[in-house]
Amino acid sequence: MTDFTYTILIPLVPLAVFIFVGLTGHKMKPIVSGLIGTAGLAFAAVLAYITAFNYFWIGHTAGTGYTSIKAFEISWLHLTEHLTIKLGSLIDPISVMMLVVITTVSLMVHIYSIGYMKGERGYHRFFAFLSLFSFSMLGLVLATNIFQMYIFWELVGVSSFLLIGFYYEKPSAVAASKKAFIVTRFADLGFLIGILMLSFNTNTFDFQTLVSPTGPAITQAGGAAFMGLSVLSWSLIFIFMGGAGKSAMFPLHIWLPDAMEGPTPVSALIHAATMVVAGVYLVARLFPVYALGAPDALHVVAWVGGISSLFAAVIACTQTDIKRVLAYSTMSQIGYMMLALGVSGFGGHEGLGFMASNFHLFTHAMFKALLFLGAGAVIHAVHSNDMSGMGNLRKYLPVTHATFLIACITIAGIPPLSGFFSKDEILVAAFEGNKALFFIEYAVAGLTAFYMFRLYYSIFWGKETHYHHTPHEAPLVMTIPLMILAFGSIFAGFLPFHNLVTSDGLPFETPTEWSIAIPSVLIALLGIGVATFMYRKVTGVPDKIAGAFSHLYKWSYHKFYMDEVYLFVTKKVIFNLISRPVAWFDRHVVDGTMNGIAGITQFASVKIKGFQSGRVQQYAFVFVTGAIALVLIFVYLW
Amino acid sequence: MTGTIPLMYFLVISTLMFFIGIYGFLTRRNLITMLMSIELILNSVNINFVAFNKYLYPQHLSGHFFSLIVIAVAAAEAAVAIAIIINIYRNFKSIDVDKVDQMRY
Amino acid sequence: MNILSLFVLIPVLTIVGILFTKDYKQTRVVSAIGMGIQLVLAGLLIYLYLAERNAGNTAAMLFTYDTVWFPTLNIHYSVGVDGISVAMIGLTAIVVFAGIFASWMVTFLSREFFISLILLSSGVFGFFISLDLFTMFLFYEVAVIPMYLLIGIWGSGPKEYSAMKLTLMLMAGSALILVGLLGIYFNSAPGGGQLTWNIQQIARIQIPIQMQRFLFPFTFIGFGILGALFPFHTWSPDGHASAPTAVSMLHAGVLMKLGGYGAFRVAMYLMPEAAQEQAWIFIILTSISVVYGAFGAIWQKDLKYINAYSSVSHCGLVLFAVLMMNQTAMNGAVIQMISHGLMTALFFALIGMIYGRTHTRMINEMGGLMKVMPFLGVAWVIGGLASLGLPGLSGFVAEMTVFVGAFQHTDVFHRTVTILATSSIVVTAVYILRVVGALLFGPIKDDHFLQLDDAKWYERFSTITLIVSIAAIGLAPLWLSDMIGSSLVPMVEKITGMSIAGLF
Amino acid sequence: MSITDFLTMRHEVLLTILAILILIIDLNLKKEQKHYIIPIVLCLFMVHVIIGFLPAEGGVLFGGMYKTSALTMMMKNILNVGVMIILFQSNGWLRKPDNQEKMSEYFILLFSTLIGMYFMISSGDFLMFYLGLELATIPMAALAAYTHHQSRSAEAGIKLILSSALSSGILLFGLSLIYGTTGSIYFDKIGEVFTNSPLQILAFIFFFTGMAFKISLVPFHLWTADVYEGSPVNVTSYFSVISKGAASFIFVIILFTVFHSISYLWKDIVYLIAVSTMTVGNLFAMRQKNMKRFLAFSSIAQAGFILLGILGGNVLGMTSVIYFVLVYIFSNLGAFGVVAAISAATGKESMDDYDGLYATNPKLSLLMTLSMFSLAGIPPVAGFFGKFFLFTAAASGGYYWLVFIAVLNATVSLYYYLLVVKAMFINKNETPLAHFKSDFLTRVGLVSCMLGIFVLGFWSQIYEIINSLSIGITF
Repeated sequence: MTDFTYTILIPLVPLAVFIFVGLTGHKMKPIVSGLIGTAGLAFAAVLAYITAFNYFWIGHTAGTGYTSIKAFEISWLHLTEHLTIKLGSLIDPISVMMLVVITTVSLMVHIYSIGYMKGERGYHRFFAFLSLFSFSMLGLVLATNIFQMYIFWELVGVSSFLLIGFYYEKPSAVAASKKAFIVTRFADLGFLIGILMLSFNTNTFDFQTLVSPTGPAITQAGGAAFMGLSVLSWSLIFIFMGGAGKSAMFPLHIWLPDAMEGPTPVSALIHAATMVVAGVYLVARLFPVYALGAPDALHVVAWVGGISSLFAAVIACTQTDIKRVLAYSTMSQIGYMMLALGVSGFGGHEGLGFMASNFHLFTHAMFKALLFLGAGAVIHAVHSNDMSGMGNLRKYLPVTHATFLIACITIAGIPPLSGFFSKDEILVAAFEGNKALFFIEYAVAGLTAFYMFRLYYSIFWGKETHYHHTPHEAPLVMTIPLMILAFGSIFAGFLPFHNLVTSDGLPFETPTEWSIAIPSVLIALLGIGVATFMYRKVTGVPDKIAGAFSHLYKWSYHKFYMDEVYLFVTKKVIFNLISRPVAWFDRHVVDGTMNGIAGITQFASVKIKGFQSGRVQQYAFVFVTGAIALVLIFVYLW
Repeated sequence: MTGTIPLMYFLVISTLMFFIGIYGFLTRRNLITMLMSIELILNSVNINFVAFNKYLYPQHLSGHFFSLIVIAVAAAEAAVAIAIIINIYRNFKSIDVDKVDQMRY
Repeated sequence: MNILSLFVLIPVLTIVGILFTKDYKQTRVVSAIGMGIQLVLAGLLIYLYLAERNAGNTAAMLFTYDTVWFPTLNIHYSVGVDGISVAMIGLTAIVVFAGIFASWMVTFLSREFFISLILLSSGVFGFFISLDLFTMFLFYEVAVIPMYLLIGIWGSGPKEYSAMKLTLMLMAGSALILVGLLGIYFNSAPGGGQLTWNIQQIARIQIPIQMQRFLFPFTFIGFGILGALFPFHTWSPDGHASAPTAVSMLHAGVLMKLGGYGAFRVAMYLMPEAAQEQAWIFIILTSISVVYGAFGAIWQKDLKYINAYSSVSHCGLVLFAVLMMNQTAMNGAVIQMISHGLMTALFFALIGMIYGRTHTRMINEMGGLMKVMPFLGVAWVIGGLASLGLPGLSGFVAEMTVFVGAFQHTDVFHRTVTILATSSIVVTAVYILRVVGALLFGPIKDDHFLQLDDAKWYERFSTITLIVSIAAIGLAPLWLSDMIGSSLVPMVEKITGMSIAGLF
Repeated sequence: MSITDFLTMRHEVLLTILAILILIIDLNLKKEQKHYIIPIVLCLFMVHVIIGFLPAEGGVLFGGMYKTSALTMMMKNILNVGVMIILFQSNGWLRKPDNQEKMSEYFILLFSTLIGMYFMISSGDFLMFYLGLELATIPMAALAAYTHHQSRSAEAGIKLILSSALSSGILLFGLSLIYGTTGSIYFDKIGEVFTNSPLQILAFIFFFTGMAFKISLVPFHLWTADVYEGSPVNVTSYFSVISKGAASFIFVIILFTVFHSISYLWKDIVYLIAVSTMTVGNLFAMRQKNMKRFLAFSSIAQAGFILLGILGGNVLGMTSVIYFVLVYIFSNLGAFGVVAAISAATGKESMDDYDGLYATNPKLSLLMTLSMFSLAGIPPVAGFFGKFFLFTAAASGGYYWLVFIAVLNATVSLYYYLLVVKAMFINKNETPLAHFKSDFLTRVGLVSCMLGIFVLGFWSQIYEIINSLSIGITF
């Protein structure tokens, strides 16, 4: 067995870069900080590839299953006699797979940003934050125990907060960053409670112990029940709440569209490829517990995923902001992954969904990053997010156009591009798992194809609108990443995932189910066709249709008014109905009482001053009365 | 012959004098009169001492001495008091006790 | 010379030194030197302590020194430290040191200012090293009183009112404490024999239960008032709002910790049975103040009020954890004391610095300060993140330990209040981000902010001292929590009445 | 009389001689030489104080009418020290022109009251006690009316003499009944036979009111404020510390020894009176603006605290009371000393005149602050220890709730003591009192107060000595 201790360097290098650039960045030339950051990430990426290679091929004898290796671990904090928080790195198929994904995309984004962020204030700050994020994300995937995961989970949230709010002088950006942080924080509360319950019942944080089929989680904690569900199910549902928050699952998704306020590379890295799939990773990480210990929790996962994917797809059809369309498509794709996990079983071919989900995670990272970076190139060219203000850009931005098209085809699931394979596996899994969800996914497949090509056409085709300066193709430093990613999204589909990343580590056979694949492809083509018909040339059709389904359109356009609901809850309920009364109560009731006591004392002291009338005879009277009173009390009453 | 008047009588008298004195002290407005009511009180005390001594504890004379001392002290007290009253009269042009209340509350 | 006595001696010497200074420049230098020595000494103490422990010294109290003071009442001057007090001493030294630099520019009656400040700190140090209830109480009051002058003379806003209110409420608290202490003393020898004020000796006997029932509320509430226990916390917002920077730092950072420390070192440790019986009442109160303080903070406009309310919430968490009465939670309580002490000191320091520049503390009048004073801005963000419990900073360690510990109780009541308390982390995030957004981000509201300069060297010094400590605890909490935890074992055993394995 | 007898009652004898000496010297001084009397008296009294400290075991004289012990001698010494300080502090005021020709009267009156207190403290029967009481009271009225051209002074005098006459009348009535029911006026005999028949309860209560008048306990305190305000400052300080102290001493002794048999009864009475005294005293003190009046009410409240020690009813109680009085003498004389110095220099006696005093007279303000803290019972100054031991004594009797009430009252008292501090340090004032330098002797008095305030607390020896002596007298 090869030694993987060096994997701890993969997160530590970006951390070092973050500290270095963060402290000294303002002194160096901007470009230098960019190069340092990129170099650091490149190093991490190389390490990640080495790790993957070692793990999957060198250190592994063919035929046997992949085991999880605890490469490194130190204790960080003792909590109870059983529970100790440890930090370390855990090497197993999914973590290695994630390492590759994160480092690759992150590296691409770093390179891309060198060009994209040129001339921005706080250039070095941007790269420092990117490194911080990479560090947190890598630490998250390498987590050996659920508490380490929670720690880096929080760090990821903060770096996302910092990056969304990068343009901190823009109120909308600040608002978006706050929203993102608070919503995910709320979800993390669930995560934390879940961890508390789980760890209390199993006396361990450690993943290897938790997921082992003979471990305490699966064998013991199932017992005690509350409201019909076992404690284990409850804790897993709570944990999933955290995952849903990070992965923008319905109804905790509202932060994701606003998060697009951040710089586009950030959206590509954090809000498309890596951080938002942390939820999927979390469920995958605990998958055996879900599958064997608490199937009902798994159903929750499945349905949340299914609903989110449909919900997001519908909204995506009507948005006009490029990045928001992509954001909703991200949400919908992650819904796919969740659903795949949700319908999957454990072991062998049962675990098809598990494999499919990770497969899709992988491919999706490629093409969604590509889409975002492409969109970034477009925005970079026309200085606008609004696709209604674009059109006919294909001749100005050839490279971008080409790569973007590839990405669209991929996400639409047209063979032989990677999206087709991963999505096909998911559909198969859904078909075997849950028919209802299966049909939902068919619909989503169609919608996906539709809105992606709606986006594609209205950017690169349609009427030529005049731009205040002629759009120009992005510099090489930006287009090269596009090409690399395009390459990835074309060929990623041919990776033998069913041999590498499976629920129980053992490879199994996945023959392509043409009976399911062909219809899905047809549906996708149908979606593309409709989009072509509606948006390739400028026609009145879209408006007519919009008019026909005016209500649906309006609701979809307003994102089903989710933001308004949240706004009501926070602004009206929390602020006005709780916080304000509390503040008032504190000032006027609690504090009032304290002041009241003082006031009463003062009042009394004024009232009794009459005794000191200055008349000696009254003094004498009081004197005598006092004496008599004492006598009466102590002779008779006492 | 003293046996003919029971102790009770003296006590009643002295108690009456005591409370008359207090009443006078509380009601009279003239400082001199208040002083006189003080004397009443002290004399009631003297009667008590003497009577107790005579009737209950004839073997000692402590009661008698006590009353003598009290008389002496009362004289001294009265002297000082009257001196101050004269001073009051100088300052207030009156010896009405109600006038003497410029310090209060 | 016992090392612990130095902690009281050095401040006194510093005060004497200040008496001979000519102007405010010399004064502040002398104070800085004195408190610097103090800080070094604290570091040395921690080192020596750990060395002793590693050398296998398992005595409950180390560096003890005991001499009889009032023989007839058996009052001793008796000092000694365990892991908890060592940690608190370290905290105090850091905060006082930072406070001296934060008040570098106090020119009006500077000698009097620094004298009172250092007198206060000496009281705090004395409190933490005392093993004798009498001296403990004496130092407690020494620590409380200078507050009046400090707020009344150098404060701002309705300072007379706030100073008087703070002093009187805290004194009312010490009234309760005094009754409790006297009761403990006169029941410290139920089997007959010599009465004693010594905590360790009293801990060995059991105070009659009916007396405990009577005395525990006095003692606990008495200390609780200083620990901002709901509903006796209202001195805190006004007091902090009016106090000068360094005083707010010391008061919220250190003085409020006396409450939590006394609450379990005296009230619960010496009267465990009553604590067991009555805990539920105070658990309710504390969990109220945790959430209540957080919600109260959301609505405030004045930075100092926001921080005061968040202090109410955080200190509420301390008492909450203490009442959970198991080792993990109490460990968390102590860490939370330290972490909150550093955080809130940092906040008050920054508020003072910002106020000194913008001359307003109203968040709705400020904005975009990150652009004009990046150092202070970043420091603020770090403090904020620590306060909302970001991993890698001290707040996270404390909160997680508390929550995990509190979750060890299985009954519905404890579960409910625990989850209630846990929910405060979200509310905290809300008000922290609200402030950060309104204060540092967004466009600049007022043009003359553009001329403002960033932190001076002494301000940076003060700030960095605190930030480094926060990060140090947040990154490597193990030594601290072990140091505290091992000292907690006997106390927890006494309180819970059952012997525990200990973690290590 | 033999030398031992002299040593036994040396305080009384010496002081009497001293008073007569002053009279003679005064007669032989010309008008412009009168002020020589001050140094002479100070030296003589210093000698007297020192002799007072000479060790001597107690004894009994006049067939038990006069008995003294190490404890009572120490009480007298404590009083001596207080008087010494007062004499120092009165220097500045006495040298004023209108006091020129009557300073010796001041000393004579002062000393005669002091003699009265001596006798009162070491009285063995009620006759001696009564004599001492009157001797301690009547000249005091003259002292109160000392500045005879001031109507307030005269008013103070008349109020004092009338009230005290009434109270001593009632006290005497009580004594007569005690005599009637027990057949004796000797303390030890009464102590054996005293029971709680209604008549004796009445007798006791009448006696009690007389004492309560001297210590100015509520509701027998009403004369206090007016008399304190009207009298010259130094006389006021004498009232508030010396005569109150002496009265509390004898009060403790009599309660502990004579009425030991009905302690369960008087403890309840004291409980009642203590609560009312502390509370009412504080409530009145809160609103006062005139410093003397303010201190008058504060001293009433302090008397309430003294009762807590008495409630202990044991050695602890006795010790704590004596110790507290000692501390209280220094703290209160510190405060009065400042008031006296300021009124001697500027004639100002209102709290508002103290605004911004720290700017001009930092030393005085500092002493004032320390005295205020000491009176309020704030560490590290001595007052804290005094109060703490009083509370300890009460708690030793199990009076936890009373202690609680008392400490709350202490908190209220802290409020008005802080008002003075606030006036001096915080309040802004365009025209604060001009800086002045008081004369040497006054400063000696002030400094000694300062020292006492600091030293007494930490120096546990003093407390231990008092304690060791107290064991003798109590049962």
